[in-house]
Amino acid sequence: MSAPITIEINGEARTLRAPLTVRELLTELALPVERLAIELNRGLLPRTEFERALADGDRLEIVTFVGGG
Amino acid sequence: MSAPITIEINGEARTLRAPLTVRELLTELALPVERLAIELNRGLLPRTEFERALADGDRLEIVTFVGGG
Amino acid sequence: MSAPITIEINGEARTLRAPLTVRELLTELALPVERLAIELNRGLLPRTEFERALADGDRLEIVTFVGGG
Amino acid sequence: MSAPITIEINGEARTLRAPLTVRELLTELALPVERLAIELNRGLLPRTEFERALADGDRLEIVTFVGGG
Amino acid sequence: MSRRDPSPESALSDEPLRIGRHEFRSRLLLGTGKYPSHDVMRACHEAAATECVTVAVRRVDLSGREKSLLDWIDRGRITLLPNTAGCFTVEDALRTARLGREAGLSELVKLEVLADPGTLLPDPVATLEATRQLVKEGFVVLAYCSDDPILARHLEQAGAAAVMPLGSPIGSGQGINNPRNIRLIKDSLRVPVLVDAGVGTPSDVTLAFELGIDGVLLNSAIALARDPVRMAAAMHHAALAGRHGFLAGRIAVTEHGRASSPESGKIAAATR
Amino acid sequence: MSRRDPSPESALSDEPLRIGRHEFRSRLLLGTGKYPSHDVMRACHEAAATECVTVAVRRVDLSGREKSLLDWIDRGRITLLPNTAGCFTVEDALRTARLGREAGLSELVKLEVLADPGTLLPDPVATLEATRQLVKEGFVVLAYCSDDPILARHLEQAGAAAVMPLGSPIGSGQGINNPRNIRLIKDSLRVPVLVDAGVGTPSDVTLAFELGIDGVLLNSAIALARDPVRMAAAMHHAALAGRHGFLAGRIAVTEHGRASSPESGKIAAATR
Amino acid sequence: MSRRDPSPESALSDEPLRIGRHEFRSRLLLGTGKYPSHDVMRACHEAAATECVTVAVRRVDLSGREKSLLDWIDRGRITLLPNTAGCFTVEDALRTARLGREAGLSELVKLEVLADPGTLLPDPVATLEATRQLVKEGFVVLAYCSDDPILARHLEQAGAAAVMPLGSPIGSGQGINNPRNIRLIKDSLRVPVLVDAGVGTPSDVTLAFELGIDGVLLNSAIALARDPVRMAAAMHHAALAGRHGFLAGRIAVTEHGRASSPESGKIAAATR
Amino acid sequence: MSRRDPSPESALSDEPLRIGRHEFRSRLLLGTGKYPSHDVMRACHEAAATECVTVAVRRVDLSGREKSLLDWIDRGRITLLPNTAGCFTVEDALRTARLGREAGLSELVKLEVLADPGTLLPDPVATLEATRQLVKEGFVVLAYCSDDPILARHLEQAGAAAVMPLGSPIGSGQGINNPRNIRLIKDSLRVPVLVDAGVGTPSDVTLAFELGIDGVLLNSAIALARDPVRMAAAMHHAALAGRHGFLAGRIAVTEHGRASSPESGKIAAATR
Repeated sequence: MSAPITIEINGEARTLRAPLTVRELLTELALPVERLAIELNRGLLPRTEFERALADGDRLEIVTFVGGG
Repeated sequence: MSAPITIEINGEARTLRAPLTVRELLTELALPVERLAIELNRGLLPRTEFERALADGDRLEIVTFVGGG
Repeated sequence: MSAPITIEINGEARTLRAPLTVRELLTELALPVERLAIELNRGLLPRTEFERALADGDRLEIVTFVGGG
Repeated sequence: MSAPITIEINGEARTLRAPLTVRELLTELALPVERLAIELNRGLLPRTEFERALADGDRLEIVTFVGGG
Repeated sequence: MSRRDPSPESALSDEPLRIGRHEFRSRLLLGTGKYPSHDVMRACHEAAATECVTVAVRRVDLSGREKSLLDWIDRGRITLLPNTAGCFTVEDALRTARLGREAGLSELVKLEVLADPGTLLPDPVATLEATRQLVKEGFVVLAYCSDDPILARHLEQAGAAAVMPLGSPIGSGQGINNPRNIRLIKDSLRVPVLVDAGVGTPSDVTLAFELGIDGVLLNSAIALARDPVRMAAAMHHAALAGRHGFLAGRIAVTEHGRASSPESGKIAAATR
Repeated sequence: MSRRDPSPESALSDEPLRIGRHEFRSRLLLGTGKYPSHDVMRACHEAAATECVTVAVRRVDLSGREKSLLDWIDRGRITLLPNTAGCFTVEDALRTARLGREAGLSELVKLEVLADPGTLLPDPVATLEATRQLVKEGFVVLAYCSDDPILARHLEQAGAAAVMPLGSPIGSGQGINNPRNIRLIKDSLRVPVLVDAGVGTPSDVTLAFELGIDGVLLNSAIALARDPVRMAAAMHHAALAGRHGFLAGRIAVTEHGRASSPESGKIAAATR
Repeated sequence: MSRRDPSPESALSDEPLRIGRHEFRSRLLLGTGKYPSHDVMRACHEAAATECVTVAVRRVDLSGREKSLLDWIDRGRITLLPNTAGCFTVEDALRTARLGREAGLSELVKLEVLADPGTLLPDPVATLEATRQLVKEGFVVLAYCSDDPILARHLEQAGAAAVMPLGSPIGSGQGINNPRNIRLIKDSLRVPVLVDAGVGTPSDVTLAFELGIDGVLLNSAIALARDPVRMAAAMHHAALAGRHGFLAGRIAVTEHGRASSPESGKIAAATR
Repeated sequence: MSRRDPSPESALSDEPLRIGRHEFRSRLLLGTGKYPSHDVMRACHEAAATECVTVAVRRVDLSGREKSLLDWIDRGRITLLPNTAGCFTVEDALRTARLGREAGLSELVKLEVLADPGTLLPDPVATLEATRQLVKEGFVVLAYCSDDPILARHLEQAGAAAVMPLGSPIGSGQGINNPRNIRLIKDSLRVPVLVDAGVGTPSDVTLAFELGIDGVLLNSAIALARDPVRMAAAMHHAALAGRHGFLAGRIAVTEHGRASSPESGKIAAATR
């Protein structure tokens, strides 16, 4: 049982239990996997890598589609 | 049996047997009554007066509808 | 010495001593003859008739030039 | 007394006696120094280098001002 | 708004165009002249879904060889609008109008009194006089005129059932040369205002309707197009586009841009 | 032409708009922003019969309370076009495009790299650089740009699948400020040319298509209209009007009038 | 052409503007209303080098306190043109014209018969009737009218010494809303044609003269400008620019560019 | 305002146009190409009162027969502005600019890098690259470009001493096709903005200056006019008209009329 980690999600800092994968995080946040995309530390994180474990200090951008012109 | 008369139809002079009504003239010219209108000596001739007999020197304008904008 | 008369000048009623000519009226009003024109009872009054005496009930329009486009 | 040289001036080949400086060439061509500029082998040739001797195969562009918009 | 979405059809509900006792669902009036053939004309009338077409009054062909134009017009769907095209005097316009009524059994007339064969521009004085007379005689007068807003008022006061200002000279294809005048006319009249003459393109028709006017009459823009039937269909859509664009209320014009996408929720900007 | 008249439908035959591997029968692309409600948006998409709509990429709402925009878009009929709206640097545009592809599983992207929040005008240099990079990464790039004809060529050479010159600034409703440039762009490019931004009215759309361009993308003109659904239907007709007006070949413009009715066969003129 | 170059002066030779028995070297006619002060008005008249100004006819101030406008007008250089501004009936226009002649000892009159205070647009019917009457009475009538080309002809036939079509409504600053009509009027009349009303900017004046017309009358564009005297000077130059631009014969408009510099004699192109 | 009226001269006070270390009282720059003769050219330069003219750089005539253009240019009053007209690559533009500086002993250069001989439109990418290089080499660069407002900013940031957006294609005479863009450019730049290319008439020049820009460069509109010297004089007045019209502050545009004459003091209206 490791120490909690602090990561930044969409600009907000959050402290979370570890270990935790991206997919687990999405489940926790009740976000649907299929309509969103994720950037991890400024780089695109493909869906194929959602099993990856989050590390302390990681910065995530989780985006989806909204109305626009 | 009276003498022939000369009348002008749409600018052309024509000599015709008399007596002759407007309706008879139209029949002679094989013109359909329903889609045309007639001016006799510059005045409109209503359909109701088509039985009128033509007189020597009468000037007729017989018109119908053609394409226009 | 006759009775005073009431005339309308540019829409205002005025009571004046009689007899009084148009030219005398202009002098009384201190109006320059040369730059104005007068209508008496809706008709133009030429300068040549300024000696005419005013009558009770006369309606005068005295106009001049003002700025306009 | 060296052999003649062939150089290209404004796209035309010319055979000239050598040695010959740029300034001498301009004199020979009766061209006024002040209102023109010269490119030697695609590089600008400053007035200060007009004493330079021409070599066989040199390519010169001699330009001036003409009407333009 | 409920979750039951309006269909495009209900979105396009509109009242009919009323002229005299006539009602037209289509606000596009067409001509019958200058088509490559009567067949093409009929196809254009169909493609444009028009319900009213103008016809000219001319001497009948005494040889009897000519087929009648009317055989190519479905009188069940389409109302004939006799015109006085080509008249340059009040008297000729009156005579032509009377003949048209007698031949067509209709009191409708598109009144044209032109000034000269060169410009083909309407004569405001003669048009006003002829309108007064024809109204006296019981005609329903659609008066073709310039885009002078005050002249249009005089024509309405003279009893015209509709006023038809030109967009530009007949057949010129210049479009609407003075949209402000057309709007002024529409805003100060009670009778229907139809733009007649000068239209060249579908966008001319759309623009005309966006000004608020009630109908458009055109002929050459379709009849002389490279593909008349396709152009007729285009004009049909142009009329609907402009009419409903007007009814829907356009956005305001601004000098500078306004974002269409939200300013918030952007990902953290890259440090430049 | 045979006596069997073509129906309006056959009169309106047209090839689809092709962008990358996509084909669209409707040449009108809409946005998804600024509507009064998602319901109205969906009704507008239907009324306009659009087959492609742009969507913005933004941070997800972590509260999970927001309903997803996509629930109001029929993915069966409508293709999503992720855009990079609101990006002011090449890097942010690239990141946003990549996120959009990942979220949408589509390689389509409407590339916007704007110069500043004030004018919202596209940056020609940054747009060209970002186009080159995104094309390298396999994107099908629809490049939003100014109406500079030579810039448009550079974008085509850089591999853009479509070039989208503005009619006027985003959301300004000014319409097509320089029709000659739009025509120049269309005439010198092989890839589709779509007018994006600035459209305010149906007649703007009709005019744009009459210039020969392949499509129009608009958002505010419908979303912010007084009656958005009616305006959407009007825009649908405007696109058909302009497209087929272009294909049908307009009449020439003449300085003076040309009669629509025959000069011959008039009744004898009254002696004046 | 000799080596003695023509000076700008000789380049600007022109015939005077002739109206009735009057000749004006300046083709710019100004008003006298709405200036910040009489001093500014006089300075504007000087700066514009005008030789004819319109004045309104109004009831004299019986208090005698008002100073006379005429003290600020150099009658030696400037001809007064009484107008019937503000008249809405033929009779009021006739009365005002007669009063103006009596007061000004001039037979010149700028005839305005307006339809209503809202639009301030000229009434074509009343204007024509008043023109006929005033001409009978020996007036030299400058008739203010709409830009209906046929109405302008009627006014000429009625004896107007000059016809003055509006560019746009009085004081609106809209400029020349229908240049084609103005040109049509000029091309079909023999009497001088002056554009009156609606001018807002120097370029409006320049454009008006480029259409070939003989003069421009304006008031608000100068009197209400932020710097009236500078604007008056600008209008003076604008009139010369347009008039001589017209006389000099403009280049044709082409769809594509034409080089201004020689194609030949270029240095050898770098191998790209 | 005092009773001493300002003279037109003082009304026309203005600061000079400053480009690099140069100051010009005239804001009209002319070309030297396509005139009927060198004499006419000189007369036009005089009539327009220009203080700066562009010249092209071309191979000298080896026959020595040609007379030098410069003999017809008064170098005392007129500054030469060498241009890179006819260059289609960055390298050719750089070579031409360097040759021009060497021949003219001036650091001024009007930079043109065109995309192709067909459109003669400027290449935004190549122009930006060439500007950066020439600025490095100490040139004072007047950059000819499209009317893309953001491109204009890039050119300023690259060190251009003046930015010269086109009104329309070179020699086309189309005028100012997108006035809004020209105004946007002027409003967002600190360096002088000159409209170059496309001008056809004096009113085009007047309109350009009314947008606030600092100068206009033209050639064909004068050189190819029917009477070039008169047109040159007209253009001189057009520039003053537009410049001072801008400085004087135009009246606002209103949809409806505003009376120029007083509403009060009218004579009693006739009973209608």
